[in-house]
Amino acid sequence: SCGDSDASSGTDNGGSGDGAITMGFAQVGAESGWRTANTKSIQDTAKAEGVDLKFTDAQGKQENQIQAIRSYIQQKVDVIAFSPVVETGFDAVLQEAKAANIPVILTDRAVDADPSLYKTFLGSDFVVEGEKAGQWLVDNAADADANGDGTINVVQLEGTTGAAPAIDRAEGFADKIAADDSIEVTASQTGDFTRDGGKQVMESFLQSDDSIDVVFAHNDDMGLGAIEAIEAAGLEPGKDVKIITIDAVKDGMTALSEGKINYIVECNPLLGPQLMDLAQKVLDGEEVPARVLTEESAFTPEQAAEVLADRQY
Amino acid sequence: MTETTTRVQRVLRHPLLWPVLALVVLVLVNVVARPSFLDVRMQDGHLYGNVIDILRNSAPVMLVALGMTLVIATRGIDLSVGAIAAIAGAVACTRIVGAGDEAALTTAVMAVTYALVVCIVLGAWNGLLVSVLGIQPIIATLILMVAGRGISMAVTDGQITTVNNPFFSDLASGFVLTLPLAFLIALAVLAFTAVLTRRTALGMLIEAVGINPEASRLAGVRARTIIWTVYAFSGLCAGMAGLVIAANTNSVNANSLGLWIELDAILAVVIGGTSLAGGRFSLAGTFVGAIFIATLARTIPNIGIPSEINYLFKAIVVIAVCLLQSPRARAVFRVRRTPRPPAAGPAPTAEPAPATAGVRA
Amino acid sequence: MQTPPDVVATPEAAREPVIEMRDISITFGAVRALDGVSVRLFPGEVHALMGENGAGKSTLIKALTGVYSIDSGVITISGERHEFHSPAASQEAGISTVYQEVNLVPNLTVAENMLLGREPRRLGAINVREMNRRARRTLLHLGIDVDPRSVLDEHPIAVQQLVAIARAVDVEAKVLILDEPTSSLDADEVEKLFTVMRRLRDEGVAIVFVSHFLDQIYEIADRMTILRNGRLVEERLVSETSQLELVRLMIGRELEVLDRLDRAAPQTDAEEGTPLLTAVGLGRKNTLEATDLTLYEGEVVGIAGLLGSGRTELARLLFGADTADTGELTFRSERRKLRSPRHAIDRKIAFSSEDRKAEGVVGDLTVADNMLLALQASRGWLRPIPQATRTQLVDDYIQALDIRPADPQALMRNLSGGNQQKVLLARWLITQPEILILDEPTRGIDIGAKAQIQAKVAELAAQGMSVVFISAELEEVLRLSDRLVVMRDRRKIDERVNDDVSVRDVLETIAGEARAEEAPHD
Amino acid sequence: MSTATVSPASTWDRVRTFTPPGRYLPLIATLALFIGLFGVGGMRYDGLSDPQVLISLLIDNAFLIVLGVGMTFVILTGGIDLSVGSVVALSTMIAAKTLQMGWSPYLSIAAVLLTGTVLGLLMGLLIHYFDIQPFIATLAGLFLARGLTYLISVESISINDPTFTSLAFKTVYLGDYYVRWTAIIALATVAVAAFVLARTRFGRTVYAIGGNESSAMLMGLRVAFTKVGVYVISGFCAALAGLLFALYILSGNSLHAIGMELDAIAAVVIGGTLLTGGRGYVVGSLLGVLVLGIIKTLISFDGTLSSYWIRIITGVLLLAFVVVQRFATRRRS
Ligand SMILES: Nc1ncnc2c1ncn2[C@@H]1O[C@H](COP(=O)(O)OP(=O)(O)OP(=O)(O)O)[C@@H](O)[C@H]1O
Ligand SMILES: Nc1ncnc2c1ncn2[C@@H]1O[C@H](COP(=O)(O)OP(=O)(O)OP(=O)(O)O)[C@@H](O)[C@H]1O
Ligand SMILES: [Mg+2]
Ligand SMILES: [Mg+2]
Repeated sequence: SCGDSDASSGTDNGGSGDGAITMGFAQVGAESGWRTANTKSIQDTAKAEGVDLKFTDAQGKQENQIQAIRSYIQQKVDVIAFSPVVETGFDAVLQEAKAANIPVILTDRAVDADPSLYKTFLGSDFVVEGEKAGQWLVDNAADADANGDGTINVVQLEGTTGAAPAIDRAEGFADKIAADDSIEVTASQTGDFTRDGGKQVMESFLQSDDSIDVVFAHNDDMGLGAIEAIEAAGLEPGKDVKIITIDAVKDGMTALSEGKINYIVECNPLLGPQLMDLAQKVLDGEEVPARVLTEESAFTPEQAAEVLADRQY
Repeated sequence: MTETTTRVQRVLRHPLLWPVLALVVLVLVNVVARPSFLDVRMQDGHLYGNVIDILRNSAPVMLVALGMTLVIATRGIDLSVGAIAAIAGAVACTRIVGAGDEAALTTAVMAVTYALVVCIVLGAWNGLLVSVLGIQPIIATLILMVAGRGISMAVTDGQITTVNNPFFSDLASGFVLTLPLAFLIALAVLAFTAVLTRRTALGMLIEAVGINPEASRLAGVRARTIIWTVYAFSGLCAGMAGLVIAANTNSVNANSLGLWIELDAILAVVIGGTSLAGGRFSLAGTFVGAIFIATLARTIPNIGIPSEINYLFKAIVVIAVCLLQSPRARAVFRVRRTPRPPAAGPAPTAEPAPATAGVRA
Repeated sequence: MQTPPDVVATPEAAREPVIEMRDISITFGAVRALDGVSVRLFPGEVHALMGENGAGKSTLIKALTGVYSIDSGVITISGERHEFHSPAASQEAGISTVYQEVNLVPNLTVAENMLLGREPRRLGAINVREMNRRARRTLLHLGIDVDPRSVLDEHPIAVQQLVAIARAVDVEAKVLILDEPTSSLDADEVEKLFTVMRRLRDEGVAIVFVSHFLDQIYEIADRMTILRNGRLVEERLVSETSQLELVRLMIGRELEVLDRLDRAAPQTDAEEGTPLLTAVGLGRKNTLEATDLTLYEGEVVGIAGLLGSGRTELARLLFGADTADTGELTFRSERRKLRSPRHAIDRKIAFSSEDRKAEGVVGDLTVADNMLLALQASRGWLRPIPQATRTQLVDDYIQALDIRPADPQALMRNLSGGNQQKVLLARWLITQPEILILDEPTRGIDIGAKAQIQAKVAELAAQGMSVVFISAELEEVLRLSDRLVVMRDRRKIDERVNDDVSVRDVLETIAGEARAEEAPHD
Repeated sequence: MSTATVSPASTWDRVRTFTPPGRYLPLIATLALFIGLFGVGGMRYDGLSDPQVLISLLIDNAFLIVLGVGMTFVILTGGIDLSVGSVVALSTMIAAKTLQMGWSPYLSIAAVLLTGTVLGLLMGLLIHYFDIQPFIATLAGLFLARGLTYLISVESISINDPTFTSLAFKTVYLGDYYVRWTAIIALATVAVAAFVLARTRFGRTVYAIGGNESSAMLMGLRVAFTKVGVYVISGFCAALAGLLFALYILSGNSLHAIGMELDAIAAVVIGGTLLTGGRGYVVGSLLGVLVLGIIKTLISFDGTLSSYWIRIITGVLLLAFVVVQRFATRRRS
């Protein structure tokens, strides 16, 4: 549905020529299992393909990321890649990179800057992820009404307030469920993307409302926390309360295959191969699309059981 | 001056009055928003309800805050508790996962013991930096705050490690005598600490060191040993908190476990009436403070405050509680024409003893 | 007893007082610190506030200068009703005050401390050069030899006290208040201070002076107001009151201890006794040159010397408060290095510091805890003192030293200066030391209590304790000690058995030594 | 003790026997260590010895330097200000939002500075007049400022105003090297603060309060004014730092600057200022910021460390620095 690409990818580059590519990669941080898998994928692929990777962990701070990018420029790397901490505010440093003739590739998250400042953006679309989740709920509305009172009461476990995935996933989800009047988000609260947060918020929701039909969690971890809370309340997750999450990390997939989660929208962290490939293309002067979507799907319990064995993360 | 008036006066002057009052008000707010808030019922052989959740969820902050109370009493501060908690969780979980029989009781016991020993060592390390090398507590513990997260990530290799051990899980979710085990653990540590400090002379010596280190040294108090012990104890408490948090979700996320718990703990300590300037401390106050923090956390989803207003709400509550607690503020707000209370003169003098110590030592 | 001031007919009654305080009352919780006290201050007069420890002198002063707000009463200044709400306000109105505890900031230089808040400025910026020059001039004027650029906490408490005085007298003030300024000064310094006070008095300044040295009061004061237990006893002219009468007014009864005082302490021939501690070549860079000293069982060794002569440093080395660079200590027959006070306490040595605020008082603890601190520390935390023993010990010493308020649960910081000193003394007596080192133990102690303490020291020595007694008051040292050590310029210059040594003798020894080394360096 | 003052020594004698006063020792030690760190890094990684790296350090940390300045005032009085990170975020948000609404950039700047200052004032009043511990009052400030940021907008807003962007990119060339205006503003702030602390009554009162607050009060100093004043200054500096940060990243975002207060406090303390108050210099805080910055730079030049090693190494470098600094300054007596 997405990936309306095709803005031409600008000029060529200084290039390295001597074979080994030096890539500077500024990661957001290591805030989740998803992110570590992402980092690992990039580091492993770089090693396998002989790319000299300069890696920095910005620990969630944009200023650290900017400083890291600036140091890559000073070190004259061949290509810079980074997952922006936030969408805005990278114009200045991207301009410096451009002036130094170093191509930039964005991964995972987009930036809100002049598209000519970077070559391409590789990553998933958070809004689409939310939409997929919402669509599934609309499609399965009949089953979802666990207590059969005619309305489907959804509680939402949001990600970190202000974070792009949280905002976009909520937006996509809301868009889709608007189609069905019986579906209503009755409570929504941040669980900070963590299991502990998800559990505590869910506990409270369960105490104050006994007509919850569906939980929509912005990531697997909060969903897993919610499962624990639901079990502690003496209910059966996946049956008494339906659960939809996003990410498809291994623990989530396991729960899904056990029927504790009902639906997971995948958000693939294994960007390494695609990134290295793009980098090579960019350095070779090939055209690359301005927007490269990661290959992602969504899983039901049955599908999860099938793919679980060879999930890498 | 009848018997009753003096008793009322005594209650009014009791240091715990205001924290308790704040807690009561907060609970009332919740009850008004949702009348079923205080309902407790039996379920699966244990109690179930908001109150029970609050007690259980208060355990980690309470544990950390107990250690923090003693550290603060010696004029210190421990920023590394969150990182130590993460290390404890990481060590225990990787041990359990790596053990032969993942679900065995001995596995859980060994893992927990191992993790706690590590935490004591880390706490002692903080104590070493503060008491022997004389590095300022905030910086000494900042080092472990930064590096500790890295260590815990190194232990788990950055992955969220999930464990399947019912005994470990019981640390957070288990019930004993229908009450949450986590809360009982915190209560036990509270009792232990109270006995340790108030039944022996330790509490008084800690306070003396916190109020006037140089005078205490000259009176023969082993300030170094005391400071060292207190940090090690704080490490131990943080470790227990980390285990409870990890057990709560049967997993450890090295990056987020115990993040910012130091602020919550310090807040709990201060709400409980212990001054950050060191000296006199109140464990009972810390207990109330921790319950307060947990209740506050529950209040937000309970009365349905939107995520983007969470902080604003917290700010207002914190300011309100502190104003309630400050005698000066109460005096200002009280509609009486009496001039300033005499205490408005020289504030309790935190003497310049450290400076003197610096020159003389 | 409660004589209203108006009844006291004085020839000056016609004169207008600069400050009049009427029926001032202040309560702290349950303690009535001041109860309807009235005081008048006349220009060009030194007015002494007299009273025992805890009588309310310092509180009265703080009520005047706006540190405490009064519960009831009226303050008039130059005929107008007025109440200050902060020390800053009183200062602006021309009241310059030296409070009882040295209230300066330790981290700034001497010059800054003297001129804080009124630094000379040029183009809006503080003129440091001018500031130092002004400070140096004032110090020189007072005969204080201190580098104005040095940081305050490098100096012993006595020097700090002088700096505080210098700060106060440096301003053009209508009223100068000195709360026990002389408590750790030696005779020389006191004389210099009096010279300045006289000059200011002659210029028409009203001076309030608090001191527990009756001699000083009789030397400098014109009028006095006597307080007892927070109440006004009487206003008197000094010239019309005998010392004995004054003491009776202050204490409210005849003071029999005073007589005992003159019966000098029993002289023991201690040299015969067992040496408890022998120091050979004890010294520390920049603070004390190598010194030999032997302490025998059952004797009082007085250490005499002028301000900064190294007495405190010697005491600190004997106690391990500072570590010695050179020298050896032998306890009975065991040769040991003292690495911390703790070591010394384990060897039954006790040391009461001259700087009670920084090195003695643990303000936020109760009187009881303060008293028991050293004993508890030496027992270790695992062995708390049993409740019964605690109560017993504390009550005994509160009574023996007449500590007021006699409430073991009172907070230490709320005690008057003199009472704090008594608690600290009790702290060490409770440990039952073999060697007791007292550095200015009578600092700020009232005359009755001083006599008590001196008697106590003599008694302890008689029981076999070895006491090192340091005091700025030479008479006191001479009266008590069996043996006398004289120090000058950070070294021992003389040691002799105290057989009727007089103050003159000691001063001559010190001066003679000075003459002897007139020519050489320094 | 009766000897008169020492006769004035000859100039040569004074030069010959010159030893820096003890109180400057921490500063000197910090500087020496910083240079050492930079030197070692320069030998290990090429490109790092480039003076531009040093200048970039100033550019990249301009906002932190300004924060450190404000924090120094507060810490010198024995207080602490936890709110600064949130105030930075709030400032970026106010700037971004007002510009988006079409305000004049100058009005927007004024609004930011005013907000920060007022927040500082409120915290100062709470602390002094209501006797609330600085840690708690400013923690409430932290929540409040962050809360206000969320209230303005949860999503990030970019800044496209031409005045802002031109200010952000304005550079001054010094030969081959360039420096941004933001860095110059930061250095100017340090200079002004150093002057205020050393040479004004306000500044000396700040030290006096840190030395002993009740003494300062009894000495008749303007304790209330000064104590509230330092929080006002800190609030103002946080707002100014927020502006610099907004220029640095040209956006407003509610997730900016989380935990930045710890960086600021760490910088101040590493710079030799005592947390108990009364001792320290703003120049030390500048050095502290540079030390933190050079540690980060060293790590990104290395580039081979994984996420967790980065944290561990940061901790170890910090430790090494603090311990060496401690020993260097302890030697004096
Ligand atoms: N802040 C306070 N809180 C409670 N009690 C106080 C406080 N300040 C003083 N007091 C009490 O008031 C009484 C008078 O104390 P004050 O300091 O005025 O005595 P003083 O005459 O100066 O004695 P000294 O000669 O020992 O200095 C004492 O009993 C003291 O304990
Ligand atoms: N901590 C210190 N650092 C540097 N010099 C010191 C220190 N303490 C004392 N001195 C110096 O050592 C000398 C001896 O001081 P000490 O306090 O022992 O004198 P004292 O004879 O006890 O005089 P006082 O009457 O002031 O108590 C003084 O010149 C003093 O300035
Ligand atoms: Mg007094
Ligand atoms: Mg002395």
